[in-house]
Amino acid sequence: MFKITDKIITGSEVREAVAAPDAGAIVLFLGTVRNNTDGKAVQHLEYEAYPPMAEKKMAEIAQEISDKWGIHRVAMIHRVGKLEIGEVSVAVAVASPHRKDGFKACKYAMNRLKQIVPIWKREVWTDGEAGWVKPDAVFFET
Amino acid sequence: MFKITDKIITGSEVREAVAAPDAGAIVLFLGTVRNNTDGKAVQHLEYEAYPPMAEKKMAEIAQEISDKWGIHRVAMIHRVGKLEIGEVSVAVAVASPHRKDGFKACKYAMNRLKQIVPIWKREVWTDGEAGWVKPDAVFFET
Amino acid sequence: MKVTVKYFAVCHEMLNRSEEEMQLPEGATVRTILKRLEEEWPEIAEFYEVMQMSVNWEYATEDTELSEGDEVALIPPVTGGTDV
Amino acid sequence: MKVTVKYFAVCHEMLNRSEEEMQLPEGATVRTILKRLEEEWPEIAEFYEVMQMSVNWEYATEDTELSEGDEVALIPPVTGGTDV
Repeated sequence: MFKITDKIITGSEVREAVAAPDAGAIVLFLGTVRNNTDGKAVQHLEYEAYPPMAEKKMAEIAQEISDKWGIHRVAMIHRVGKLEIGEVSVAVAVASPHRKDGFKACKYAMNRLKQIVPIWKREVWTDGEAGWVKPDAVFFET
Repeated sequence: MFKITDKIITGSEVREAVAAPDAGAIVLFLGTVRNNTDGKAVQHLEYEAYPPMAEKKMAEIAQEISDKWGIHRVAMIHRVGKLEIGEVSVAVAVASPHRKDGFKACKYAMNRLKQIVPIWKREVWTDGEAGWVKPDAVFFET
Repeated sequence: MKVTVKYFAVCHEMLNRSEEEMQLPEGATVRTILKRLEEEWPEIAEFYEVMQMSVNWEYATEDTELSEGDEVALIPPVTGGTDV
Repeated sequence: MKVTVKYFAVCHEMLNRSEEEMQLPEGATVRTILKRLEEEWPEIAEFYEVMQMSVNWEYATEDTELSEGDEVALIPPVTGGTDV
């Protein structure tokens, strides 16, 4: 499952997508909306995506994981639209026979997701200002 | 939350226990019952625990994580009794400001859990035999 | 030939549209599109350095050649996943 | 003095009981209990090497001294968590 959604993410979608009777380890990562970015108070977030390309890139990351660790059960979902504090923006689940590889693969998936999956974040701060952010910086205030 | 339970574990108990508005990363590990151990077909598992000591040791692991990474939001739950294939035996959740430390801490918690938390597993195989297992070996056939 | 060009996030805001059809000469590349956008809105050029382009859902370079019906996109710096 | 001794998993099965009260002489240690169990069931001694002991929910050694009301447990090799 590689999916862009505008619905609430619970984590169970990705977990159920990777469950298998021969996989004893499931590592699940949930990214949630924090109430601040580098101390700046966040009111809410807005995510936008290029869905077909995003889902294709997610599938490519899963293929990389399969090549690297022989782990074939990876699922990723990312939400778009307006997200409130505490809501889940992204969920990645990896099921593997060994937990050590599962942790590595899940971490790898998140790192790659930030690099190559076309999804953008706009922060709306409590001071009424807003901006599109790029990794570690405000990219363009609006 | 550090808990021994005879109820089904969904993972949401530990996730909810660690959720916080300033923690953007939640790493969740679920251990599930595999249909085989080293190729030997498993019919079901039985877990037994020494609950008060197990919960005390879980809390100690969380303290170790707090000392090591400054991560204060860790939850662990382990099931006892009869577990069917695919059911969750253990869930560990870690919420942290940074995902890198969250992955490390969650992995650490699982490793320590296997070392010091008094919980025991009895495997019942499809051939009708059964045995208490110790790490990587059958410890005592019954 | 005719291609579809998509604008996301900050590009969407800058250009005030999310998508358009462009009629391009034979032999056109991604660069042809970038130049055309720059004519319309010179400030966009300063963002080219940090942006990527895609053709048919695959990252492309300015030299990537285009064909009839291609879907091209301007990809601002990706910030999906989480900051943490 | 009187202490409670708990047996889990394989120990429970070997000794056919999960818990008992033991009356011990003053100055008794964990070793006093182990020796008493060995008298009853000599085969248990071969497992002592891989087992741990606890006193009041904390890992203990054979030399740990006991007090009235202590809760002692024999802890077989721990296999919680997962094998994976």
